[in-house]
Amino acid sequence: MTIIDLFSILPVIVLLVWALFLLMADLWLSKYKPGWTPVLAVVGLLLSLAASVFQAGENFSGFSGFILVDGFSNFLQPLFAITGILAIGLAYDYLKRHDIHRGEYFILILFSISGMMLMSSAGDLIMIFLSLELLSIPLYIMASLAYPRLESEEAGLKYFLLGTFSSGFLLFGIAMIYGATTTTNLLDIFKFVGAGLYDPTLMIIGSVLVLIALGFKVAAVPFQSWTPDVYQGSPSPVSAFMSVGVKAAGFSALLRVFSLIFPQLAPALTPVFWVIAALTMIVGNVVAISQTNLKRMLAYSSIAHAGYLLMAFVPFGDAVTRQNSIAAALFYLLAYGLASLGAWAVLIGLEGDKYSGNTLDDLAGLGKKSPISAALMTVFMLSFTGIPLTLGFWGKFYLFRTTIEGGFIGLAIIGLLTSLISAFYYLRVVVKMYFTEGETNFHWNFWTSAVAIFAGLALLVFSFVPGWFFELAARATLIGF
Amino acid sequence: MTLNPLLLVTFFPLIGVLIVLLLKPAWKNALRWTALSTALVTFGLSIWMLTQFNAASGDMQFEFLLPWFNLGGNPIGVHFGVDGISILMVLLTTFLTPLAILSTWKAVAEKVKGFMAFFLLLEVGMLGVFLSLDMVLFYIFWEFTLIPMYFLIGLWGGERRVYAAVKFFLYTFAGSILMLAGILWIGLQYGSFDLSLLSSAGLIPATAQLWLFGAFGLAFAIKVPMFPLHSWLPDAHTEAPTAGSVILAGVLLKMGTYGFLRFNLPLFPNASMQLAPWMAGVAVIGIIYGAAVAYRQKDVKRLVAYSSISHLGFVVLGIFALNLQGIQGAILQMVNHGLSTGALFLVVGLLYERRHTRVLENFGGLWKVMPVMGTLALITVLSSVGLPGLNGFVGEFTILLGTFKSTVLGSPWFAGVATFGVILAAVYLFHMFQKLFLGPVTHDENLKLKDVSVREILVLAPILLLAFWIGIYPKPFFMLMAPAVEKLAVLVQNAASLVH
Amino acid sequence: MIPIAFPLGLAIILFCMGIVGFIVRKNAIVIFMSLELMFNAANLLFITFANQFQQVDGQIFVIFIMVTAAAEVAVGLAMIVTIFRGKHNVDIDQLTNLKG
Amino acid sequence: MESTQLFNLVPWVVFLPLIGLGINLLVGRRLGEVFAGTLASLATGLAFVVSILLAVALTGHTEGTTVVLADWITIGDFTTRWAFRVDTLSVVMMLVVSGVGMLIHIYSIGYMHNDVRHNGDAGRFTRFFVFLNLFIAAMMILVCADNFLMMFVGWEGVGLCSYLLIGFWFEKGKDGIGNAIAAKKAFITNRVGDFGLLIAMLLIFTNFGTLQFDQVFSQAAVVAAAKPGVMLLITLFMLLGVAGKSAQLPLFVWLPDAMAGPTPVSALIHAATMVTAGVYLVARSSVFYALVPAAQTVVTWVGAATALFAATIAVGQYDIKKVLAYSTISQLGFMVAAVGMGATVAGMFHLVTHAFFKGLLFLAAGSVIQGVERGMHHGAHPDHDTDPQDMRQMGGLRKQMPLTFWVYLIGALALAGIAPLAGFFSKDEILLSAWQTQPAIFIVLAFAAFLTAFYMGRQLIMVFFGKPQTKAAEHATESPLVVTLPLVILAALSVLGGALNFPGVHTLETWLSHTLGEGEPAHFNWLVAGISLALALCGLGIAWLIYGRKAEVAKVDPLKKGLGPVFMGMESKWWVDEFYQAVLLNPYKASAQFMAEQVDLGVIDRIGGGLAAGTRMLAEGIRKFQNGYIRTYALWMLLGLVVIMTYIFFK
Repeated sequence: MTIIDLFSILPVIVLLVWALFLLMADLWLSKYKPGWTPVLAVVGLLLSLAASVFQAGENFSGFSGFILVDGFSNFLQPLFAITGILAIGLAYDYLKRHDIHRGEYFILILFSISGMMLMSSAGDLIMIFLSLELLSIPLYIMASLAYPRLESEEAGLKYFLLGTFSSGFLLFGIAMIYGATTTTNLLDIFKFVGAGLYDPTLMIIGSVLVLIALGFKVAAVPFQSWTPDVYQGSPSPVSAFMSVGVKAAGFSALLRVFSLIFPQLAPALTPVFWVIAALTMIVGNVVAISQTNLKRMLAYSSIAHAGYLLMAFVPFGDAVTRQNSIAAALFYLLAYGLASLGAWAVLIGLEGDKYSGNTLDDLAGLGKKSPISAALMTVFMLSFTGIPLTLGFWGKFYLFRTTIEGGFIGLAIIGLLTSLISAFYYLRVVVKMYFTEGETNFHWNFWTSAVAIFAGLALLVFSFVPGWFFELAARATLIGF
Repeated sequence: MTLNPLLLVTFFPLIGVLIVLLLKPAWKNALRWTALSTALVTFGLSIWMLTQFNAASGDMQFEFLLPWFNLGGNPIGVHFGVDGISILMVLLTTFLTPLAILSTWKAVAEKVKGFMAFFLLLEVGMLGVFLSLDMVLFYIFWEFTLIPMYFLIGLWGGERRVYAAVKFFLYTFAGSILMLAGILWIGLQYGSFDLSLLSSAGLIPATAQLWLFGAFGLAFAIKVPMFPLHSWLPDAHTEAPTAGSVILAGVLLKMGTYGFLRFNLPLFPNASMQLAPWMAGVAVIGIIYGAAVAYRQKDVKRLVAYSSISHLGFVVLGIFALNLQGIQGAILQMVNHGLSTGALFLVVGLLYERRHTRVLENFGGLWKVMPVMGTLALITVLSSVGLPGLNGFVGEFTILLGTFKSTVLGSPWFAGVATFGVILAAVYLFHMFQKLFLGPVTHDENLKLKDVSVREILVLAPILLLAFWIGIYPKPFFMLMAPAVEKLAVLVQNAASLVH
Repeated sequence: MIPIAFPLGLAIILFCMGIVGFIVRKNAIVIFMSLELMFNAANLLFITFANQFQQVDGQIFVIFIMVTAAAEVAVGLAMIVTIFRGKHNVDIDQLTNLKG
Repeated sequence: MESTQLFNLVPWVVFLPLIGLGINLLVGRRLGEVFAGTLASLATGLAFVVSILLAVALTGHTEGTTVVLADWITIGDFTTRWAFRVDTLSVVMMLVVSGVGMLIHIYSIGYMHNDVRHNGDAGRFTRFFVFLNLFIAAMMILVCADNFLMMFVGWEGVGLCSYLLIGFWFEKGKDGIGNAIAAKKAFITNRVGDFGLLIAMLLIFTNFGTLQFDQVFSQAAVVAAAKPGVMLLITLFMLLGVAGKSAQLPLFVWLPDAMAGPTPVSALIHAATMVTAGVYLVARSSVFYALVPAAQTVVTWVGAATALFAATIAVGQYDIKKVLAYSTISQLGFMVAAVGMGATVAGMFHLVTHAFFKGLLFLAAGSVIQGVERGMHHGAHPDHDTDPQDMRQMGGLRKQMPLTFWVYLIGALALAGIAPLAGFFSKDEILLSAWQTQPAIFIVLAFAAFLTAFYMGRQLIMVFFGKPQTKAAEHATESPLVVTLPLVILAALSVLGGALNFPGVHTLETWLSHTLGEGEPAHFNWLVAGISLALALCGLGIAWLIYGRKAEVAKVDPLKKGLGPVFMGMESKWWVDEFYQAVLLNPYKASAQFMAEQVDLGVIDRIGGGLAAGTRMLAEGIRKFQNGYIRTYALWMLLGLVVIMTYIFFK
């Protein structure tokens, strides 16, 4: 184990060390200075953010190929760190109000994020499995953080059981691939597959199993069923964190794994991805219009956006488009993440004590009560819909462009039509906020609002200079491909 | 570098928006005056631009090109330019906006701040649509106009405003997403989104042209709106506040017909040639259908809305005659419709302000009560009916002329049936005028209605004067657009010949 | 040296048993065991291949997996306990408040 | 050469009335009735002077000229301009329009003074003169345009004025809305005609490449040789326009209702000038018709048929103005028949004389009506149940209103065609050319002429002879000078009008020939003249026998016994309006209703909502699978796995 190896996981090390330290410190802090835990957690995230920025531009592998540091991980790791910070910002007030202000939350976030970071730079299937567990297990706990509230516990257990179920698939799939190629190292697999030294049957079975497991994480139809229930049951900040972090992590794994499996299996897998993407977009958007609970609605919308992201995989087959589709996916993740966190932030502000007030009707009159947050919510909804002058528009623009570039106009059309459906329920939010009278009890809190404002401004301002992010996403190449 | 007039005209309203946002909501008059003066200055700027404009050339002028960013090898640029076609649309926009704002003085009593802000934003969006030469930029402005209009209808509209607003948004969005697909496809195929590079003859293969025509055409057809995609229009018009209806009818609908001129004709000339008879056919159906349906409306605003469908049928018909008379007539008719229908909505708005109803049956005999109003309304109706000597006739006649002799359509029947629509126009418009202003005063509330005030005359007079001008001496307008239209026609002809 | 097919088949059978158990049983604890079954099927697979390829990595992975499995069990049992406190049973079919 | 300088005055025949109406529009209301009336009359009078000057100039330069004012529309190969054609034909029309127009303006000062008070809105006085001047301007544009499109401006312009003036008392009439409806009817019926004219213009442009009269007519022969079918179409569509404006079959229905307008309007627009526009159009484009015999025949028959048809209806009317209205239609039929037969000059001649005596008759009728109205207001408690226009409630007025009676008599006799009044000569020329060309037409027209004499006699007797039928009629009084003076002048013209084209002299003939080309003057034929005179006399005679001898007019018209159902038809206008109502209007209304409700709201408007509902149902369907059971979710995952696997291995 050399210094290079340690450097390769610097951000993760920083985070984990910090988390462990905080875990102990919290024993004391939680009694005397409960306010400090989150602050310290943020500090830790900032440190690891700095570390990951410090890594920027590097391209090397560590731990004999277990860890890959490349543009891809350099793009995602800061994203995760920032997500973590925002998630803490969201939780701070919420947990107090529901007096579930438990220090574990912040520490668990750190652990989970370190898992995500590892995931983004995993160079080995086992690494992927381990990081997946590392990011999931804390989430299981956070989902049921609000015990003894039954919904929360139910959400936690559902998430846990189904999650473990899916990681069973993942594991079995990895084993199959291992059997097929005599290795679990991604680059080696790529080599062998490229050279044809592998057992196709085992390979395809294995990759499909892996696909299912990761599809579960990103909530792709028909593996999405857990999403609405868990998002609704978990405390809102946790759902927010999941809707962004887990999705991003899942996609990072998908991109890594399938960029090496595809070249050989494209003819077999492209139609599968085509159908999954189409189904995900359709189901997500269609069911969302019949939701009255905002948390569920956002859950379904997150499913829908997973569908859009999956579109990027369909043209994965040809090497020319691949770079674009990776970049498009990452860019879309960015736009989606910001909008999603923002929307959840407004929702958290809306959610009264005793977990009430997260239905559509509770939005009525927000436009009057708190114009700024209503305006921000509008921005998020428009960005979700993909209306110009929001980052969401460029996200869709790039994504559809990639899909059409790959020659899948049909899928692109489906995507566009479903985004028309999505316009329907996103607009309904705006309608509720502005066009219907009502008395909302909106809890204005600095940290929550800060998150919303940050996200909103980012979505608006960056939409005028999207070029910079396109560059960034385009530079996020995968090592070895 | 010197400041580009197009940027100035397009984005000047933003300054007004900023000021409006800084003012207190309570200072209603300050807000109104800010918005009005901003709109007026914008109008002045556009006039100044007109003076700089070289009417002799059909090329884009004052072009402004600033590379924005690169997307997978596609440069996307901030590309503005104006030619004889778009300059008229710009002038129409900048001309109607201040009048519309002036008309809201009493009508919009609360939430003035938001109203004015949205209104000026809307103006920016519309001007952007007419001036941008980069397809992506165009799409951005195109979609952007939805948002302010959505709020204008939804926040200041009538009883069913929410329904109308959402319907308006979804219908237009439905059309434009397919256009987006088309734009992306073109960009990928030809490595550029820039119109000036793309609209060279015979670039796009004829087969691809067909479905691209469809993708773009659907977006524009919904916006125009052409039969049978029109059902958003009556609701939007009916529920929108007066000023909103004025801009909606006056300018927003023109975005559709303008789109046909700016995109479908130059980019997909063969498809245009091939589909022209179909488009013309639908347009003619629209003319008759709109007229017939308008005749049976009980709500004045709905009546005028359907009349728009009929009138814009003429415009589309003229465009797809694909000859000079047809297209020039169509462009002039776009302006005419903007003026006369805008004026009609203003008149209806004035009645609504006084009487708070739009049902025909509640009026009658108003000419006796408010003579000046009656006269103004009469002139408006006449210009909309297409009475010679007023603007409507010049447009309609030239369109019919072009359609009649069009070799592309190849049949006089289109023009024949369309001409029949002229009769029906008289039927529903005089029906409306009679229900509103003639006959005895049947409702006592109507007896004490006040005649138009000076401000209201100030709103209507400019439009009507312009209507007379165009009717009697349209030459300057035709001369303004002629070179550009000739260029367009030549381009279409060449492309067709290139392939065959 | 037994042919590879046997352990492979066994692993697959175990895995399927795990899946079926997960789907048909209602007691959370039993579902747990089915999950363990799935995991261990994978372990078996790893060992088999490692053995076949004469590699050591496969067997190392098994250790990793066992560790994580243990961690999961810890978390899972904790959850079940909290739920049991509330409902005095561990019948997962009663956890259906969230749906639609 | 100063006489050619005069030609440049021609735009003023339009501008002067426009200036007049402008001033009246702005200040007329404030400066009072006298000012407004005189100003308007002055404007028209000056236009008349200009017309005379033009006529003078023409004597020197009979070829006339074209005064170009400005370009109008120029697109590609299409170009039209605002240009005034000064030639013998247009000047004749100008003289008639401005001359008769001026008289009627003057008359209106007096007439409207009473009228606005009788209808209870004195403020509307000025508006009347504004409209009247507008009409003069539009009519002038119509007659002196040098191209079809500019003529169309006047063509629809006069239509608008007639709309405005028919609906002048828009709150009066049947159920208070009657006048407005009549106005709308007039405009829309005219629009139907204009539709024909529009199509004709489109055809002309596509085949001639221009709309300018001289250029078009110079090519006419060539085109006619090349595409006879086109020429036929052009002429027939044009005829539709003529039928609309000149109230010929089948579009005459609007003219009787147009009597809702104040009487001067009926005189000026609906008798003297506007309705003759159609005749003018055919005369103007006589070149076309000369080239298309088929079209000529159609035109002739339309004219003749209208002449007879309208005459029969006129016999059955009781409203003094309605009788005159139908008589106008009938006389227009004569003119159209004439121009159809190629006897353009005869048509124009009759047009002029008709302008004189029919204008006179209407004005006189107006004087009668107001006389009766004054009678109604007479005494302690004025009666309102008398209808001042119903001839059955008049009678014996010759004592109360002697002057009006005499001028009315002259007009009636002129119309009946009694020598040597104007009507005799003009009508005789028409009958003569019919006699020479188509005997069948001659018979029809002759019978129409007979009926004309009959119903005029009937009217004279019912109105002026016998005993007063009502108090109002008893107390009717003569009208003031401002009203009677124009009557006298017109009466004089009706007497002397024949001189215009006196047999053997043919002033008008030669005058018009400069524009219409040489035609051999019809030689006076004693036989024809005798027949027509005889018909006229016995028409009057029979009228006297039926109506005159009885002391008081029977409440039931004596003809009813004689003719029975036929008279019923005459009385109820042969149910033409009802027919159109049933065949055109109601079906259109119904289908429009159907489209508005069933099609638009029922189908098209539902599409969007239907899609939305469908999606919603789909959503509800999918939600069922989200039933909250962990096992179900796992099952879905498994299902996904199975499907994918099967696809991959069995594809």
